[in-house]
Amino acid sequence: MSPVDLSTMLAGIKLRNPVLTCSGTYGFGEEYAAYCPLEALGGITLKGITPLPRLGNSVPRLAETPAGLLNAVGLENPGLEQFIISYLPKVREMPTAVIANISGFSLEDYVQMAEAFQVNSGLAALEVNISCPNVKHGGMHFGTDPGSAEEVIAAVKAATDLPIIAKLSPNVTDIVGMARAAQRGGADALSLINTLLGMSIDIEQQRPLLANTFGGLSGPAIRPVAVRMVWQVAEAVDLPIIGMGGITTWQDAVEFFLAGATAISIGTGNFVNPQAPLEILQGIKGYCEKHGLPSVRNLVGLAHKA
Amino acid sequence: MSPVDLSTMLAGIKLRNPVLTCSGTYGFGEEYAAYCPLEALGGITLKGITPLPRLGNSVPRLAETPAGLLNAVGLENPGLEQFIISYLPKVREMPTAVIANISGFSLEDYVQMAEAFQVNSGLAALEVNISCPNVKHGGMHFGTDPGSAEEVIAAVKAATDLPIIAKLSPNVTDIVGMARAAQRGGADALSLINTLLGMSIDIEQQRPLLANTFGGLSGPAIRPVAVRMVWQVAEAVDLPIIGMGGITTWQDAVEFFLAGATAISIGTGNFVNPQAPLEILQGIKGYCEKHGLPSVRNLVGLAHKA
Amino acid sequence: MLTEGLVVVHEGLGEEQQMLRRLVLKGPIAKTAKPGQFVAVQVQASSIPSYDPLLRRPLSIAEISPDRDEITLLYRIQGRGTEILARVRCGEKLSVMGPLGNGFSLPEVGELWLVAGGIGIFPLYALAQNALAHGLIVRLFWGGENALFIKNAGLAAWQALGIPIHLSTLDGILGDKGLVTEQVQGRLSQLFGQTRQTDLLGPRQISVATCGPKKMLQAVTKLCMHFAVPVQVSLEERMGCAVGACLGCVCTLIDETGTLIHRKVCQDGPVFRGEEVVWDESC
Amino acid sequence: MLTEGLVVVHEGLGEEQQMLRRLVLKGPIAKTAKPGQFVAVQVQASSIPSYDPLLRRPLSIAEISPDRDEITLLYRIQGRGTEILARVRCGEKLSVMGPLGNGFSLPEVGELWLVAGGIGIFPLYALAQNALAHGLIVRLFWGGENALFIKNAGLAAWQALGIPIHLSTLDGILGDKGLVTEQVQGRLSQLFGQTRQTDLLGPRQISVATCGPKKMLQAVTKLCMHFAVPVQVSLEERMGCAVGACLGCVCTLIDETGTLIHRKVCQDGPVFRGEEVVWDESC
Ligand SMILES: Cc1cc2nc3c(=O)[nH]c(=O)nc-3n(C[C@H](O)[C@H](O)[C@H](O)COP(=O)(O)OP(=O)(O)OC[C@H]3O[C@@H](n4cnc5c(N)ncnc54)[C@H](O)[C@@H]3O)c2cc1C
Ligand SMILES: Cc1cc2nc3c(=O)[nH]c(=O)nc-3n(C[C@H](O)[C@H](O)[C@H](O)COP(=O)(O)OP(=O)(O)OC[C@H]3O[C@@H](n4cnc5c(N)ncnc54)[C@H](O)[C@@H]3O)c2cc1C
Ligand SMILES: Cc1cc2nc3c(=O)[nH]c(=O)nc-3n(C[C@H](O)[C@H](O)[C@H](O)COP(=O)(O)O)c2cc1C
Ligand SMILES: Cc1cc2nc3c(=O)[nH]c(=O)nc-3n(C[C@H](O)[C@H](O)[C@H](O)COP(=O)(O)O)c2cc1C
Ligand code: FES
Ligand code: FES
Repeated sequence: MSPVDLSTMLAGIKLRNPVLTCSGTYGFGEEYAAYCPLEALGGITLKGITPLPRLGNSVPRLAETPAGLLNAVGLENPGLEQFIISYLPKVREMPTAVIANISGFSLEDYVQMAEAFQVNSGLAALEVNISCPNVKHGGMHFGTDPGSAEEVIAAVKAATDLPIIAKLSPNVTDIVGMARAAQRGGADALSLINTLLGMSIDIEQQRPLLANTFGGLSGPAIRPVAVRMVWQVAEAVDLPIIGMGGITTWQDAVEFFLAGATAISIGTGNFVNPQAPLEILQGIKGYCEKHGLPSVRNLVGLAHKA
Repeated sequence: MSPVDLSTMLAGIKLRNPVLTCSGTYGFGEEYAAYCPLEALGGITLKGITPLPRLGNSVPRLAETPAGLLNAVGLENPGLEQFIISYLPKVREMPTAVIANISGFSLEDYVQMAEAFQVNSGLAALEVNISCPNVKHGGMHFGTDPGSAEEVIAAVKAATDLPIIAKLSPNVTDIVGMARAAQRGGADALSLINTLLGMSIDIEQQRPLLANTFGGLSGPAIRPVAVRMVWQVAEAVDLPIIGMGGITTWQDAVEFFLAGATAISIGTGNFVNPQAPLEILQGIKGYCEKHGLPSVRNLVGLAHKA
Repeated sequence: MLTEGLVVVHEGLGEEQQMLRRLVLKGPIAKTAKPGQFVAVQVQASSIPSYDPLLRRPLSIAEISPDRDEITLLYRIQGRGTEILARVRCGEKLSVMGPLGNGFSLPEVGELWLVAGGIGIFPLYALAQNALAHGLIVRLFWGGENALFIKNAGLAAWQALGIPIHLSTLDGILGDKGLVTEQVQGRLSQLFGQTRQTDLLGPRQISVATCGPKKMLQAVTKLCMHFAVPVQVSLEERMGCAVGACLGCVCTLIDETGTLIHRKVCQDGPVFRGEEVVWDESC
Repeated sequence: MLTEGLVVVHEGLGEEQQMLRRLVLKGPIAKTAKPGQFVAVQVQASSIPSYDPLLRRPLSIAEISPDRDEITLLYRIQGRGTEILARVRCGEKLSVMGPLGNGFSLPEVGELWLVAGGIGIFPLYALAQNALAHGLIVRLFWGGENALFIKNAGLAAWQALGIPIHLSTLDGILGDKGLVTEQVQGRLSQLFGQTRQTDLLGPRQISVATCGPKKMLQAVTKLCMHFAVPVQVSLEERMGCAVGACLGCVCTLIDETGTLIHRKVCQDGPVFRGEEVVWDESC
C-alpha cells in the first residue's frame, strides 16, 4: 500500500500536513523548536498581535482546572511595529507555513494590521481573532455579534491579499450564525474554537485566582464543546475548518477530522506534551493506514455520513 | 464558639442547609437513600417531567469525557399524570425539601404543569428547566431567547403559588441578559448552570458516540464556566442563586458560595462519590469554623468584596 | 453500600496479551452479594485526587467468599479506566459501590445451562458455584475467539467444578468450530426435536442463564423461546450513577400488554428474562 | 529536552508532617544542568493516561550528578499535583522537560552569600557545591519556621559542606530569633557600616544569591542595593509551557531606560538580578 498522503489544502494554502499549533500557545515558533522541529509541522499560528504594544494582564495569568487551563494573558505582545521590524523578516526563513494572528479593539485596529500583512510578507494566512475573552471588552463584541463579525472580516479581507481565517468564539448562543457571518464577510476558512470564558476562585484568599478575574478555558475539558461546534458548522457552512480545543492525542485529532475539520491545531496540549504534534501526526498516519484511507483528506467529515 | 449555622433561606423557602442535588442526577430521591440519608440534605430536585410520558433517547445516552460527562437522556419521564398519581403523594413524607423540575416544548406545556403544582402539594418550589439541551429543539428556544424566557417564567409564575426557580442554560452569549429576563418574568431564584452542549465521536465506529449525537456536558470540566456565570449574574441581578456545575468536593462548593451562590447543588458529583453531599456539608462547616464565620450565609458573595 | 475495598490480590489472568486481570477485594460486600450482581469501582486508589477518568466502572462479581469477606472481579483491560485500574497495587484501597442490581435467580429444580460468550463467562462462575451448592445440575456452553483465550480466561477453574463443559472456538482448535449458539441449538433439538419443553418445574426442567455479546444473547433467547426454555440474560450498558438515578443505562422491554417500556440495567437488571427484552438497537 | 526520567530514589525528607520529598531521577539532564535551573515534571507515571492534573509541575534542580546521570529534586507536598507525584514509585518513569531557564551565574572571585527562606533552600545546594568547586567562599543564611523544619529540610547536608551557616527561626530555638534578613543586614552593616561595598570584583567582593518568599527576596534585594552588593534572586510564577511560549509566567522588570518590561520566569529566569525586578504585585 502506498504511504498515506498527509498533505492538505486550506483556504488555498498547500500544507505539508494538517497539524498546526494554536495562537498564544506556541510563541513565535522558536520556543518549542528543541522539542518539535518546525519542519515537521503543517504550520504554526503566531501569538496574537495588536497595533500597539501591550504588557497584558498582571499575574497570576494561569490557573489549572480539572482537565483544563484558564489563561488571562491579556494579549501581551510587542505591537505591530516591533513585530514587523524584529519578527516578520524571519518568517521567510521559517521551514513551515506561518499564520499571523491579529486582535483589535476597533475596526481600524484590524484594518491597520491587515494592511501591514500581504502575501509578499511570506505569511501563509492571517487569522483574525475576534474572540479573545481575556481582555475586558476586548474583541468580545466582534466575536459575539454576527453583524460586527461580518463587518470586521469584510474590512480585513479588503485590506490584504492574504487568505483570511476567522477565529470564532465559543461563547455564543449560535455558533453557526457566527460562522455564516464570517463567510458573508469573505472569510476563506474558520478556526474553531477559542477559549470558553471561565474563572476560578482561591478559597483561601477568598478572591478570584486570576488577576484578571476571568480567563479563557482551554484543554481537554472543552473538547466536547469544540467537537460539537466543528460538527455543527461543518453541517451548515461550506468553509474549511481548523479544529482546535483540547487536542492532546491523535485520537482527539481524529475526532475533529471526523467531525469535519480540514486541519487541526494544538494549543494547551503542547504544554502537557511538547512532542504532541509529532505523536499526533504519527497517529493520524497510522489511523489512515489501518482504515485503508489513501489521504488524510478522506477523513474530513466522515462521521457525518454515518 | 457556637456551632456554624448551616440553615439558609432561598426564595422564601427555609432550608436546613444549602446543599441540594441536581435534577436528573438524583432520580426521585430514593435511589441514593442508602448512600446519603435524605434528611441530611437541604433539599433534592426531581428528574425533569413533561406533560406527556417520554421514553427519551436511545442508548448510548452517556459518554465520559476528560473530567466530564456527556448525557443525552432525552427527558425520559413518566409524564405529569403518572407523576401526580404515583409520586406526588410521597412528597409530603420526604424528610427534606423537594423541588420539582418541569420541562416543556410549548408555553402551554409549562403552564399545564405549573397549574398542577401548588403549595398544598407539599413541594418546596418549582424549578423551570428552560434549558435542556438534549432534546432536539426541546426547551432550547426558551433557554436562549430572553423574550421567550421572560414569557415562560411569567406564565408559570402566574399559574402556581409555589416559588419559581428559573434554571438557565449556559449555552448563551449573555447569561446576565437571560438572568434579567427571568427576573422580569418574576422568578424567585435562579439555578446556574445546566449542561454545556457538546458531543463526542467514536473514532472506531466513525459516528457520534451518543445515539442523540449531541449531549449535555456536566462534571468538573465545566466548573470554571459555571463559577464564572454565577459570579457575573450575582454582580448584576438581585436574585438568590443555586450554584451547580461540577461540584464534587467541599472546596468546589465553597468556590460557588464565594462567587455569589446562596445554595449549591450536586449532580454528576454524586456518580463519582455517592456520599459527596455529606462530605461537602461537613467541609463547608469546617471551612466556616476555620474562617470564623457564624453562618454559611456569611460566605455568599464574599469574593466580590475582595 | 459504599465501602473501601482492600486489594488483596491483583494479578494477570493467563498470558499478558489477553489483557485479563483478576482483582480480589476484601470487604463487607461479600456478605450480601449474589451471583449476577455487580459493583461500581473507582479505578484509582481513593487517595488520588484526580477527576480523569471521572466515572466508576461497573464490574460483575465473579466469585463470592462471604467467609473470607472477599469478592473476586475478573476484567479485561478495555480502555483508559481499566488500564488505570490495572495499575492499582495490593494493599491499596479502592472505593467500591455494591453489591448492585439484581442477580440471577436459581430455578428450584432441574438443569441450569450456562451459556457464555467471551468474557461473558466471568459473572457465571459465582452462579455455577451457587447452583451446585443448591444441588442443581449445571452445564456450561462457552464460546470464545480461540483456545488461547478460553484457557487464559479461567477454563481450569471451570473444569475443577466437575461439570459438563461444551466449548466452541472460531478456529475449532478447542471444542467445536463455530458459535456457542450452535451447540446450544444442537443439544436442545436433540432433547426436544420438533416439540417444546413440557415438564416445566419438573426435575428435568432446563433453564438457561447467559452472558456475552448482545447478538449472542439475542440468539440464545430466540432458541430458548422456541423450545419454551426459561432464559435469563445479563445485559451491559454505559452507566452514570449505577443506582437508578440518572436513567443513563436503560434497556427496552416489552410488557404483558405489549407496550415498550424502559428499565434500568443498573437497578432493574443487569439480569432480565430473555423474552421481555427488545433487542432492536434503535430502542 | 524531553526525557523519561527513571525514578531511582523517592523518599520522605525528614519527618512525615513536614511533607517534604526527595526525588532522584536518572537521565541525560544531569549532563547539562546548571544550578538554579529547573525541570517541568509530569506528576503521574507516563503510562497513566489521565488529564487531571493537566499541567507539569516546575521543580528546581537541587543536586546535579553528571557522573551518575542523576538529578535530585526536593519538593514539598503543596496541593494535588505534588500529592500525586509523591505516590510515584522507584522504577517508574516520569516525563521530564529540562534543564529549563537560566541558572545562577557564579562570581569570578570573592564570597558568595546564599540567603534562603523556607524551602527556598532547595535550589541553593547545587549552587553551593558548584561555587565551592570553583574555589569561592560560600556562606549560608537560612531562615525557617522552626528548628524542626530546618533539620528536616536538609541541614545536615549543608553542615557536611563545612561552610559557615547562619540560621534564623521564628521561635529562636535554633539559630537567631527572627527573620533571615535581619542576620544578613547585621553582617552587612558590620562589614560596611555606613559605607557601601567598594572592592567590586576584588577577592573580598561579596555577592548574594537568594531564593524564598517574594517578600524576603524583595527585602534582601533592598539590603544588597543599599550596600552595593550584587544580588541574584530566583523567582517563582505559575507556568503553562515552561519554555517561553505562552507568556503565562511573566515578571516585571525595569530596564536601563526606566521603562517597565515583562520577562518570562521560565525562559529569561527564574534567576534575575535583584535590582532589575519590580516587586509591586500589580505589575
Ligand atoms: C453490569 C456490567 C457488568 C460488567 N462486568 C464486567 C466484568 O465482569 N468484566 C469486564 O471485563 N467487563 C465488565 N463490564 C464491562 C466494563 O464495565 C467495561 O469494559 C469498562 O467499563 C470499560 O472501561 P474503560 O475505561 O476501560 O473503557 P473505555 O471505553 O475507555 O470507557 C469509556 C466509558 O465507557 C464505559 N464503557 C465502555 N465499555 C463498556 C461496557 N461494555 N459496558 C458498560 N460501560 C462501558 C466506561 O465505563 C466508561 O464510562 C461490565 C459492564 C456492565 C454494565
Ligand atoms: C521555577 C520554579 C521552581 C520551583 N522549585 C520548587 C522546588 O524545588 N521545590 C518545591 O517544593 N517547589 C518548587 N516550586 C513550586 C512548585 O512548582 C509548586 O509547589 C507546585 O507546582 C505546586 O503544585 P501542586 O499541584 O501541588 O499545588 P496546587 O496549588 O494544587 O497547584 C495548582 C497549580 O498552581 C501551580 N502552582 C502552585 N504553586 C506554585 C508555585 N509556588 N510556583 C509555581 N506554580 C505553582 C501548580 O503548578 C499548578 O499548576 C517551584 C516553582 C517554580 C516556578
Ligand atoms: C495561554 C494561551 C494564550 C492564548 N492566546 C491566544 C491569542 O493570542 N489569540 C488567539 O486567537 N487565541 C489564543 N488562545 C486560544 C488558543 O489559540 C486556542 O484557540 C484555545 O486554547 C483552544 O485550544 P487548546 O484547548 O488546544 O488550547 C490562547 C490560549 C492559551 C492557552
Ligand atoms: C444524566 C443527567 C440528567 C439530567 N437531567 C436534567 C433534567 O431532567 N432537568 C434539568 O433541569 N437538568 C438536568 N441535568 C442537568 C443537571 O441538573 C445539572 O444542571 C448539570 O448536570 C450540571 O451540574 P453537575 O456538573 O454537578 O452535574 C441533568 C444532568 C445529567 C448529568
Ligand atoms: S446508571 Fe444511572 S440509572 Fe443506571
Ligand atoms: S510558562 Fe509559558 S512563557 Fe513561561
